[in-house]
Amino acid sequence: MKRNLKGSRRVAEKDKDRVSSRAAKGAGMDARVMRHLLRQMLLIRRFEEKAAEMYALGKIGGFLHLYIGQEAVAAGAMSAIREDDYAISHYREHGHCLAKGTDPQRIMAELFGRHGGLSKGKGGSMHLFDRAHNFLGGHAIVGGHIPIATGVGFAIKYEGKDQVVLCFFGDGAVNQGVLHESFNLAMLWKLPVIYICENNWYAMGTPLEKASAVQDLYKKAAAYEMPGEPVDGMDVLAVRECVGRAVARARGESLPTFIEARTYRYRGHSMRDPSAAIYRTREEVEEQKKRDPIVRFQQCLMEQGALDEDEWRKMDKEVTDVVDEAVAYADASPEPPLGVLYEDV
Amino acid sequence: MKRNLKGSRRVAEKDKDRVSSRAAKGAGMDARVMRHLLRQMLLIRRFEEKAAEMYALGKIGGFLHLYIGQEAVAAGAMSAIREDDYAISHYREHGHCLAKGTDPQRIMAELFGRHGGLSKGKGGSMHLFDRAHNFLGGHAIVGGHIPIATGVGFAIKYEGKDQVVLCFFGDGAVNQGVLHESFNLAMLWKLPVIYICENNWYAMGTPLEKASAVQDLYKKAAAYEMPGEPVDGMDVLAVRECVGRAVARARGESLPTFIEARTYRYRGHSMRDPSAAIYRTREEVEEQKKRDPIVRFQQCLMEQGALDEDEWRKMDKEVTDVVDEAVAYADASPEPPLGVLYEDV
Amino acid sequence: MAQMAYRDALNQALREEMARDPRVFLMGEEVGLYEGAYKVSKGLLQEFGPKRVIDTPIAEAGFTGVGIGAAMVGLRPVIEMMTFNFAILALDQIVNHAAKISYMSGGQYRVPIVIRGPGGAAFQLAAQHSQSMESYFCHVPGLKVVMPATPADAKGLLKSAIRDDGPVIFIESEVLYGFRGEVDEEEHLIPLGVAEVKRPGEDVTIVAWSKTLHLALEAAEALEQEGVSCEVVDPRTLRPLDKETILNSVRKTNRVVVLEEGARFSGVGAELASLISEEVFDLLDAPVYRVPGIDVPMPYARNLERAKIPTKERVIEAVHHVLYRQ
Amino acid sequence: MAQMAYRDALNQALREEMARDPRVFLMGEEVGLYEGAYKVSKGLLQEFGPKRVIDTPIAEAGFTGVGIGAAMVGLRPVIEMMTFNFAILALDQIVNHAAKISYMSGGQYRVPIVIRGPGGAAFQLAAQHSQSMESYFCHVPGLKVVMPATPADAKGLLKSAIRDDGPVIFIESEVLYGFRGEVDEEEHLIPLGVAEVKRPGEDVTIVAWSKTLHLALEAAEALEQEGVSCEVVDPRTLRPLDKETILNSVRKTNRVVVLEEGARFSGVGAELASLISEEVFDLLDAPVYRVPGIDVPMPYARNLERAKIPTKERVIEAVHHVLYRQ
Ligand SMILES: Cc1ncc(C[n+]2csc(CCOP(=O)(O)OP(=O)(O)O)c2C)c(N)n1
Ligand SMILES: Cc1ncc(C[n+]2csc(CCOP(=O)(O)OP(=O)(O)O)c2C)c(N)n1
Ligand SMILES: [Mg+2]
Ligand SMILES: [Mg+2]
Repeated sequence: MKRNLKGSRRVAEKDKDRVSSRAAKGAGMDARVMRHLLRQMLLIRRFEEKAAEMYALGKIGGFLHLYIGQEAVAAGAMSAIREDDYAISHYREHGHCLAKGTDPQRIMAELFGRHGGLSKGKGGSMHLFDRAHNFLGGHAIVGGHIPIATGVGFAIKYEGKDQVVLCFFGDGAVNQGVLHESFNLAMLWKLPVIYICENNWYAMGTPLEKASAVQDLYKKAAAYEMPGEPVDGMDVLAVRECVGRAVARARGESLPTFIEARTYRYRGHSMRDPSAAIYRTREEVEEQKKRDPIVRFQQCLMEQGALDEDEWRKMDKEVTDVVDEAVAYADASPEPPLGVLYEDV
Repeated sequence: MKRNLKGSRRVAEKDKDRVSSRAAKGAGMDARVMRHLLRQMLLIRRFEEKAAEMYALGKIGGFLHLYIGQEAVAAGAMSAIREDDYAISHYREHGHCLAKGTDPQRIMAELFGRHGGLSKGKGGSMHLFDRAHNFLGGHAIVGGHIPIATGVGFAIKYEGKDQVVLCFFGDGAVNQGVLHESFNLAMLWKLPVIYICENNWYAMGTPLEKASAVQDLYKKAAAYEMPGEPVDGMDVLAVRECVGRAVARARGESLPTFIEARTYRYRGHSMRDPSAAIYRTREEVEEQKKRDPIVRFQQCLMEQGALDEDEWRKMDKEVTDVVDEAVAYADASPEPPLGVLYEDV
Repeated sequence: MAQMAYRDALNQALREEMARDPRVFLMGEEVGLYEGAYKVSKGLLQEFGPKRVIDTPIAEAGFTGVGIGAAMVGLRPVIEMMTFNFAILALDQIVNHAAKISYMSGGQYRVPIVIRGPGGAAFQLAAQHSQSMESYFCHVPGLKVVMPATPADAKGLLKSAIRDDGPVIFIESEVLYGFRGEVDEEEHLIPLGVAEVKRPGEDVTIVAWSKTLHLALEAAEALEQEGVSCEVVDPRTLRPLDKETILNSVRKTNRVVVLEEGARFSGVGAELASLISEEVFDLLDAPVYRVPGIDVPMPYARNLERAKIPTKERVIEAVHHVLYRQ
Repeated sequence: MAQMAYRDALNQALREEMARDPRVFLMGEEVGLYEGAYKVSKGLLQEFGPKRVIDTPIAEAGFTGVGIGAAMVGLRPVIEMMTFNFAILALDQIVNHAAKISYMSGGQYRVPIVIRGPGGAAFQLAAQHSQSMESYFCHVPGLKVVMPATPADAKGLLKSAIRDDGPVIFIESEVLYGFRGEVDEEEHLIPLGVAEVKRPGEDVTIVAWSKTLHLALEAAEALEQEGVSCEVVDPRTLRPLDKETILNSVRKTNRVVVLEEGARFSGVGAELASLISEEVFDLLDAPVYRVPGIDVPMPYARNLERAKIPTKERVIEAVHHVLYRQ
């Protein structure tokens, strides 16, 4: 009953065919920006790997959904907005929160359920919020935050500001009613919202073709006359460019955009679905890993001379240290005192 | 703040332009079928006029939503299906229920809240159900019955039958989330459901352009790769043909269709919105009445010699008698005994 | 003081708060050009323009979510539900998001939103349009629930609700929109969470809110003729509940009847009855008696509808019951 | 009799009913290939094929409505909610449609649908994934609500629920899926609406259902050591409620504690407390004491989560409270 290789190949091919692959070698781009993108992706990867370890040790409880494989989307998208812009996401949001600029220590402490966490330990992995960085939360009802993002766009326009809001969700959220309601409102009222669907081809164990009557998700934007674009979500520069265009439309013309970023999650849906082997083959996963966003981008930077072996090692060491410090901070942070239970209702 | 004439003209023109107007003079059609269609429309019209009177007399309570102006949709659509096919509708459903074959007496008694009504007086105008004629109800939550219709299609396919289900709703329902969820499921699973949106250009006082980012509603079907068609909802033969095509697809290929029937309601949204003068002009209403589905079709039959003045008078007398008898039946029917309150929970 | 209808009192509250604070806006189906299905927003579009009085498509979950998002980043939305029956479609937004965001974010984000509109039965609107949902909202930590019964309360409480920093469910009554009463035309605020004794009495406490308050007052009037003195307490805000005012009344009367239009099972009446028993059990001379709606969906037929909802007769019977029980 | 897990008892019930009646089908997210997020549908796809074990997109309102429509025209759908938290998205379909269609149609159409899945808190799933919603469904005329606490009840009640001609909300517990117990392998049906005394006793009645039943039993065990004899009653079906079994216990013990994981305000505990007071007021030696979840959203942190939900210690305290009060 496993999804066969043919299916998996089709995914890869489809990506090659249809996604306008701006293989953008980054020629002409500022090397610092490129190194920053690489570092962001690497930070997310190392953070997630560590989180998996901590989960295995029982330091993190509940559900833990890792972002490994999808780093180019968060890093690329966040690099295309300003600090005062907003972002909001679903429960697979560590990457978005890190890329928005949140201190990894506060995130790790939140995963640990400690008082030093972003929400004093009351939110956990699925509910990271960081007001200081305009990060409006991880939300765990699939699709539930899509109208909320739309409301943030509404508020921006109401107040005559030129910010934008990025709203991240999965391919599974596309079939929820609130997406339809929100897309219509965003286009009807011309709101500066950028909806980014991270199509990793599965919603838990359900492959896209069993969930959606239409396989090219970005085409759904047409039902609202909203701009819609697919992008290779394994290519950080392509994401950056694509989101950049959407940001320009949002800031300039107050228009929403629907972006379908085609990507892949390497791990199971959550730590409770470790093998993910029921619904996809190992070959498919290995095939997809060949397009690894970090490896490919790193190689590209090296080819261009924007990065050397030594810098790369240093970068890895630096982010690994950051992650280790995050764990140390989280470990040292106390459990929330009982009184915290009654606060913030 | 009234909707100006320009807007209203645009509606009429749009209809002319875009709706493939099969002005189908009915050449070659069985005259009996055509007279039946005319009679059905006339019955609905006379029934509704009488219902308005009865409401004014206080014999009908609650909300009463009249179908006057839209008769061609119900009559045309129901003439394209078999008796054992299903239909389901929203709260503006007297016309659908009559066209499906329900006894007008049982409907009128239901509107009166009497024991002889379809639901013993417990449903009222917005909740007509008739199991004997596979009429699955009037439903009063905008859009709420759309997934239910989808489920009826699911059951038909599950049982390997060749029935179809017609699902009627308004332009206002198109922006509800459940429509999106249902359309996706119907196309994903290939269910024999025919969704008929009666676009009368207003949802209560909200004109379509203030509610939907897209004005050609039938185009929304494309977001699910579902067949979608617009049709002139003031032309009973055009509706019959269009629904007929959809029925063939449903029975033959088990495919859903989304039909946008462009029509117009002459009266207010309900009897509590009698003038409907806030959001549209009298001129617009008069303009639309020139396309009256009954008058035009009657003239067409006369021109063709399928009907003469005398037959027309007789037909009107006959349906008027039917409606009068319905009132007499309803008047004679007792209030439901108190015990009925506790039944059928 | 001026005489005005409940509808106009609400309208005044909206107008004053919108004039006071540019972050307040009104959004919902037909609130603009149509001035509200029940005309609560009369004149507001004209006065404040389409930027602040916003007509929506029929998409309750969507536009409620829009309100929540706008509230998170600093606005003060008032979302009109044409009727509260349709709020069920937005319940995930209300229960899972509006009510929980403050808590989940450890207080970083607040959601100052008011969701308002009529609840309960009107006249022969049948099962889908006649629901009393107050217990749904009261069950949810993170929400406040307000149900005014008079024009003065409507105005004073709506103004406070709009100024509150958390989500407030504000349930009006279609049947009361035309009901007239005295309203202070000065700045008139009534704090949330404060009950009012609407009629003082000695023998029995009747707790009632929204339109059933008037039933309670009628029954009390009739019972006065028999020499029975009823104290009628209107919680006004159901959550947070002003326990003390209610309990003080019970301490005096030792007998309680709770009126409620909605269903009995896990209704607000169930909460009141349990709470009163828990707190002043020894002072009760009879068990708290509930007069809820009959446990069936709302029928359309006039006679059945009348039989389904609480009546003056049932209230009087209930008072007799708690009085003569022992 | 065989020992089996609660999960497997549910699985057996589904398998048997699907084998018995070709109109029964199972639909929901991940019920097929994945065999259910909690593996309740293990082997069913293989046995009954994709026509009868249907994976859905994430569209709770949509596929619940599909179930309702299919039920209206003769099928017997079992709809799995991955967890009941997501049923809020389908609440309009459940409350306004499934529960009311029989009534609105004057009995012409029935809606024999079972909506099932886990409710309540598991471990550190935080505010949006840990809700106890039983009182929501109990408040609605037209619904039945079942919450089994043991493998035997799970099997026997699910089979009855599938055969029932109206909509049944069947709330399981994630925490109980692995819980093992004796189950009759013969045809095993438990009628809806019948409570069971899970432990007989003399001094205090504890009413508890679903996973809190086990807390009650543990507390009773501990209290036994102190010489306090607790009778533990499990309603099993919350609506319709088996009043008599509960009241009979109270008639014997004269003291009651009601356990509930969900929120206090208008919870099922509120209904039980009110009902018991109404019916046997004079026999109560103490007010009914409720032990509900603390009135805040569910926090993520382990220690806070533990403090939020009822514990054995709180139950024991409550029993002391009703015993030594006077
Ligand atoms: C409304 C709702 N239904 C079901 C779930 C359970 N659930 C959590 S994540 C998930 C899959 C979502 O997949 P997708 O949107 O593709 O995001 P991904 O996990 O692939 O990033 C499901 C079914 C939920 N959280 N909310
Ligand atoms: C979910 C929901 N929201 C709002 C309403 C109130 N309402 C009843 S009919 C209606 C307008 C519907 O318009 P449309 O779908 O175009 O149908 P029409 O009345 O034009 O036939 C509204 C807003 C409702 N019944 N249900
Ligand atoms: Mg996915
Ligand atoms: Mg319309």
